[in-house]
Amino acid sequence: MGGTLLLDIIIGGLILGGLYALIAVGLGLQYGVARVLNVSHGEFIMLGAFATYSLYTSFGINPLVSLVISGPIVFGLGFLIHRTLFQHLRKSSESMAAFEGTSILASFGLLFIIQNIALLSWGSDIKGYTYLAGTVDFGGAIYAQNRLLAFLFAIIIGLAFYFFLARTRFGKAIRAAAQDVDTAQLMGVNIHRMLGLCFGLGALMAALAGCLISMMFEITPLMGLPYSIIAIIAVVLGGLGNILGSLLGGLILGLVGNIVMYIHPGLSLIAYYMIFLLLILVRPTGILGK
Amino acid sequence: MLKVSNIKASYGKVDVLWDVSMIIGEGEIVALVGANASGKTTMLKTISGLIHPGAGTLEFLGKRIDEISPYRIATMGISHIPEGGKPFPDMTVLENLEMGAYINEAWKRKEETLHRVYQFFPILKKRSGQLARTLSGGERQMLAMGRGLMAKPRLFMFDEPSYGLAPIIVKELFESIRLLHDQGMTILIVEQNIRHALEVSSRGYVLENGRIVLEGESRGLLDNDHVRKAYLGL
Amino acid sequence: MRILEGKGVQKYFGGLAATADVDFHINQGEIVGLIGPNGAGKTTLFNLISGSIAPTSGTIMFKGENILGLKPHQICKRGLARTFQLVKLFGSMTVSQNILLACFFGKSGGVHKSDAQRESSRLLEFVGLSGTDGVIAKELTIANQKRLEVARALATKPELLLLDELMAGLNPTEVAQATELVLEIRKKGTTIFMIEHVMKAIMGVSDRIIALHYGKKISEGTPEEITTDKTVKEIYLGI
Amino acid sequence: MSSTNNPAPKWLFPLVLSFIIIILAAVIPRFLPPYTIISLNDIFMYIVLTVSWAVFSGPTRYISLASAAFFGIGIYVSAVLGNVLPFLAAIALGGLASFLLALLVGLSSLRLRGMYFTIFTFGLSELIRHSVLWWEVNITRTVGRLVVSVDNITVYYAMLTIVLLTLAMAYFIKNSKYGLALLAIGESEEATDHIGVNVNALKILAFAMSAVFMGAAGATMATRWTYIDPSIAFNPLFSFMPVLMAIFGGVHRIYGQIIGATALTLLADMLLTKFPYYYNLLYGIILVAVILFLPQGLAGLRERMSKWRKHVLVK
Amino acid sequence: KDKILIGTAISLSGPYAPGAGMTQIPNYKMWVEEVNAKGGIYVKEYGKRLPVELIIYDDKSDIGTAVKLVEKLVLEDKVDLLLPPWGTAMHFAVGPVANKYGYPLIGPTISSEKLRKVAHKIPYFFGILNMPREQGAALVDLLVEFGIKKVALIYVADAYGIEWTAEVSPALKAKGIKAVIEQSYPLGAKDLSPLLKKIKAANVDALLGMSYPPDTFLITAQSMGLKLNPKLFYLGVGVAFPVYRDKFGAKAVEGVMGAGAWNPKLPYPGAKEYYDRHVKKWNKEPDRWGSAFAYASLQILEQAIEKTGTLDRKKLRDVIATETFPTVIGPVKFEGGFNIQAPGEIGQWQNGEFEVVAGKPKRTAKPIYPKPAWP
Ligand SMILES: Nc1ncnc2c1ncn2[C@@H]1O[C@H](COP(=O)(O)OP(=O)(O)OP(=O)(O)O)[C@@H](O)[C@H]1O
Ligand SMILES: Nc1ncnc2c1ncn2[C@@H]1O[C@H](COP(=O)(O)OP(=O)(O)OP(=O)(O)O)[C@@H](O)[C@H]1O
Ligand SMILES: [Mg+2]
Ligand SMILES: [Mg+2]
Repeated sequence: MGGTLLLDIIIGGLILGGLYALIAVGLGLQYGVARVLNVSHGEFIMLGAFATYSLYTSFGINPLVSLVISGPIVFGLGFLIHRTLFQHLRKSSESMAAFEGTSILASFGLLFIIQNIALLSWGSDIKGYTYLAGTVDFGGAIYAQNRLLAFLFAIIIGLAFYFFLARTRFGKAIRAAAQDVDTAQLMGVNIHRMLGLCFGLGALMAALAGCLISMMFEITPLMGLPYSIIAIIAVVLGGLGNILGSLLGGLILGLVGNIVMYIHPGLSLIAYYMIFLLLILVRPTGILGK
Repeated sequence: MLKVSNIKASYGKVDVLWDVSMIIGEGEIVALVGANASGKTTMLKTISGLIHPGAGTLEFLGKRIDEISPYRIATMGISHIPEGGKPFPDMTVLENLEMGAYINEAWKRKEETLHRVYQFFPILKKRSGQLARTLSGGERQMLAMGRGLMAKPRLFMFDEPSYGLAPIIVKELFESIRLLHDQGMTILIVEQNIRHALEVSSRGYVLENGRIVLEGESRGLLDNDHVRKAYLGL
Repeated sequence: MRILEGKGVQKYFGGLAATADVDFHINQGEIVGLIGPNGAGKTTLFNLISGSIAPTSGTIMFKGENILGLKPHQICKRGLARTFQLVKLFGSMTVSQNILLACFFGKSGGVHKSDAQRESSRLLEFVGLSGTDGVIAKELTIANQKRLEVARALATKPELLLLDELMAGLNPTEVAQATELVLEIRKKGTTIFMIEHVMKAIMGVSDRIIALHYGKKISEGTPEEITTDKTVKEIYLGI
Repeated sequence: MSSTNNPAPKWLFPLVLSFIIIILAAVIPRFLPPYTIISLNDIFMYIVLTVSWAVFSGPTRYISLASAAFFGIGIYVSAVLGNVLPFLAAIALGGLASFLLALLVGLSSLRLRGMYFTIFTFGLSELIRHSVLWWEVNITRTVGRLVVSVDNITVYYAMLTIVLLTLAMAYFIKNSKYGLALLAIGESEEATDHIGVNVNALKILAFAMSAVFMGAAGATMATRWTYIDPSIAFNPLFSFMPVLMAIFGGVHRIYGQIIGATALTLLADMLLTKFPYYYNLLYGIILVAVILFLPQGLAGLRERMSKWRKHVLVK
Repeated sequence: KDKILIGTAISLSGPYAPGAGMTQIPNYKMWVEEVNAKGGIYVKEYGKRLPVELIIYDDKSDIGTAVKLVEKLVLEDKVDLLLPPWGTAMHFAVGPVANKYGYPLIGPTISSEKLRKVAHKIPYFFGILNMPREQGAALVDLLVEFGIKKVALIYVADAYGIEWTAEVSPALKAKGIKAVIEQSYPLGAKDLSPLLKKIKAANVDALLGMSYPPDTFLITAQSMGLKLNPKLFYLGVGVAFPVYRDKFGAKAVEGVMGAGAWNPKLPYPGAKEYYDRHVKKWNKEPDRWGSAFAYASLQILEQAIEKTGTLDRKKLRDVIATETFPTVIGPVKFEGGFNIQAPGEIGQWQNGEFEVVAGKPKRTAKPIYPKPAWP
């Protein structure tokens, strides 16, 4: 019993970690590449969740299908925000360090703006619906379908991005742009388009995560910030600028959370932060960082 | 091929270049020399679009390039090897080289070019999996050269390529520049190693305090009294 | 008298021996050159001496004391300063602030502000940067940044100065000036250990030259001996 | 964001400072309407947090998100000991506790740089918050405490004193050789080490110093809140706000930090009451707008103005 | 005097906003509208009806801000009356402040024994909601009624969870009911399945969860997934929200029990009307606990003004402290600052309505036991 239950817990943790990983990979693109520590990442998740909720409850559109509508919109929004706001900040900042500072401030601004607009349009109430809440049974170990789906999405997207960045021409260009903007331009890279793309893709993945989250949890316009924090922790844990690291970071967070939840629920957050801090101390540049 | 007319450039409030004009013909090697801080690097940056000129025009292959983005200038066939090489520090040597071939035409033939670059700089092949940030000073410089070659450019601009290289490599370097020239490449070279630069080039410009003070056949410049005194320490 | 002496100094990066079992020494008042092909391990050796990186094994004695394992600031306080091949200035600070700091914290330490200011102008003039006091350091050209690094290192009042490719990127006239500067520094009583690829300069000023290759010492001797050494000629000078 | 080009005249800061002292001390609070005093207390609190934060994080560029921990420890000291100790002793103890905690945080995070340091400090404050909560849930079995309250005028004088001490500390550190060395650490830690600065010791000490007044302010302000629990005392907002306020006002100038803290506190006050439903929207728009047009923060405005004036005069 | 100025600093943003937006703000606004539609509240001392004007500030879910804004309402805006903020912590902070300035405050969203202990120090504060002691007793009574012997007790690591557990746990022991699992879990957990799996393995008769809305939703969803089907399934705050039923579907939540209970079937004057007005005005149902209590607190305030014929806050307080007030939650009478007419009440979803099943005299339906298995 104990052994299989533990295995069950571990798998459950990995599945939750998948959701975190999905969120983290999105932020990893925005921070690791575009250098915007986007604290409003969670607000894009919230937008994705509410878009799915509204389309489902008002028009009966299947939550997964609704991504076809909400996905491109959120992507466009992200791209546009980068093009207008962050690109401008990048140009007017004296150094990369200065840009990181100003972009944090700006993304806090975005957080407030998006959250307020959502509050005005949806009210502060808790909302929710149920979709794919059914379970899958693996010889006694039971997992919710929507969580499994999130896990699958995370792994597929995370790995796809990893290979995209590691192997393809555009992926390398994105990484080059992340390291040295001027020199990347000398290679013929249209960096502003690249960075905008990354930011937009990050937002898109947030929307995707939001869609999945809306199936599992209740949603409110204020739900975003905790997800942003999870994402930032996962990205840092994995190693900045390393997409595979973000993926791994997310999985670890989920796994650790579940194991301590099993061993001693009361201590779970303490153990969770303790393990995170220790990991960072052991690997001061993240698990996969250089 | 490249026509620089009456360029003025500045960093913020500080003016660095005044009224600079240069011409580089197809297939030429032109040297741009001058003292420290005279504005040579600034000139190259202006040509490759990293700095927008405050006045004057730039024409490349008959097209105006003074108002377009650096990446489009690169795509038109100008390869600028920046001062210090500026490799992408967190990419491997091989990835850096591949980045050099980013533009479409170069990408298609990158395997073949890569082979040639490795022949040129065998050490790069040895280090191909190493992160660029851990290279020694000279290795960086070679990587930057190799990366520039990968682009198969029409115009090659070197900013102090011999910087920090061992004498034997410097020698080989200038030989390879000559080789590139023989293969029809157009080259603009900025060097502190003035003797080498003027020996390898056909024409030269001397920049002082942001102004061209001398220009002409390289051979002639080497014999010029001012040049000998101010730059060759003779 | 030996001011610096290294025995069996080794540093591995993974499997790569950046310096392998190098023995060397520097005498008080000498100028010693360090040459070798790119990637030979010269900068690595400097990093080991100045405490930037931890060695795999070996000992380094400075003024009779093993400084291996000490932190860079401790080594600096004992009178050993260096410049960097890839300059590491305080880029957003002014030229004079760069030097002031070194005055305040270097070997002499606790220098009074007005004295430090005077010292800073003196050093700037000494390295040929007078008049740049208020300039932001990163706006200097690379060559001038290197001079500033020299001035900054001197401000810590070192007995031994490590110079990593000071002459790179200088034209022959400037090389001559820099050579002059090195000799001046020695005249003021500072011993010098310098890495250089500019042959004319290093042959001109060095009392002794050490040549490295693949992390090993392959040759050592007076400039004349080195220029005639067969291996050095073959792998380094290319003549 | 350099602090050095176009520096304010040397005498400006002390002048402004003494001016503030005189005005505030002279206009004895009893001449002010009571709510103004309450408002001032809040502004003081954020000035202490912001200026303290910037003492370390400004020059070194190590962005710390541990302010909430230092502030919260102060709060807890005052909540736990407030009814056994005199007010002043609680404040002093709050500062001391904060100092010790910061020493620990500093020591443990020496190896970390950049974002890793930032998130580490954030994680550490969260760890402290959850540990205190766990303690309360499982050991004392009571979450939340009522705090002995102190009248607003006393709080005002205490906060005023803390603000002045904070400013004095910030000013002296900034203008000492250690301030310069901190700036150098932000540029290149390696080079700073090589010119004889004991980088680690300096970092830890500056970090701990910066925490002292945060703790003292926490101990003071707790008395105004009447009730605290771990999520109130260690609210991450107190880590974020100083960063935002400093960037908003201008990280590298003390007067910029003061302006940032004051402006954002007043702005929040105004928006919360005048536009309660659009508060966040307007606040966010203003943050974005300011950073777009003044990437150096409000302090950049002064430079812009003087540049602009020169420009106009030349024409 | 031409109007009664009432102020409140409440969470329009931040983590408390969902609660405030569900339970208090709609009722505040609706009540003001209703009062003003009548021409206002009749105040004898002015000999006329005075319309009510409500000032709402956003406390950002931040204690410091809340305290400050309340003082602003008192000192700057010089409001006649204050309305309470949302949530336990906020009540703890704002209660003493209101008391200091002599403003009566009737708090509808605090349920805490600790408050009872300090109530004598803050005579201007009144707690109207059910308190843990009575609630716990009612819950345990139910367990006894069904003959339950073995339960799992889990609670959120926060003031609410602690206080409820502190009441329920000894009460269980006293009745010989064994809590085989008694365990706290952190606020904001995203996966409680490890804990729930343990509970499933322990094979208990009842799951008692002293939970907050996010975990209430999470525990429900995960229990369904894990087919954790104890005979009695009780959770804390959030079960009484209509969205709880709507998210999972009326069929799924059939038989789930939750803290507090109110529904329009209760035989109190105005209860049904209140429910209908709320649905009509906001296009959503009031929640089945705090909403009605919040509305009742406003009714009390109104009646107190009419009774005393004054806006004198001292007099108002004294009347509130002594009289009995008929409201939508039944007659309310405060003793020692707490509503003694709100005994323990537990609700259960039955056919889409949250029926009152404990607090026997108030029962609106017979409890369903055992709870049907999840669909
Ligand atoms: N980013 C910058 N901001 C401000 N001034 C700069 C900047 N870069 C260079 N300068 C200034 O512009 C002038 C010309 O510099 P440039 O780098 O073009 O000279 P250079 O001829 O390439 O010198 P070197 O041979 O030392 O490389 C110098 O005075 C330098 O200080
Ligand atoms: N951190 C590191 N990790 C891995 N390899 C390294 C690291 N640092 C240096 N190396 C390698 O060690 C060798 C010696 O490097 P070093 O910088 O000492 O060379 P150098 O003699 O100074 O060369 P140059 O004249 O080109 O500056 C090089 O091959 C370099 O790639
Ligand atoms: Mg240059
Ligand atoms: Mg080197």
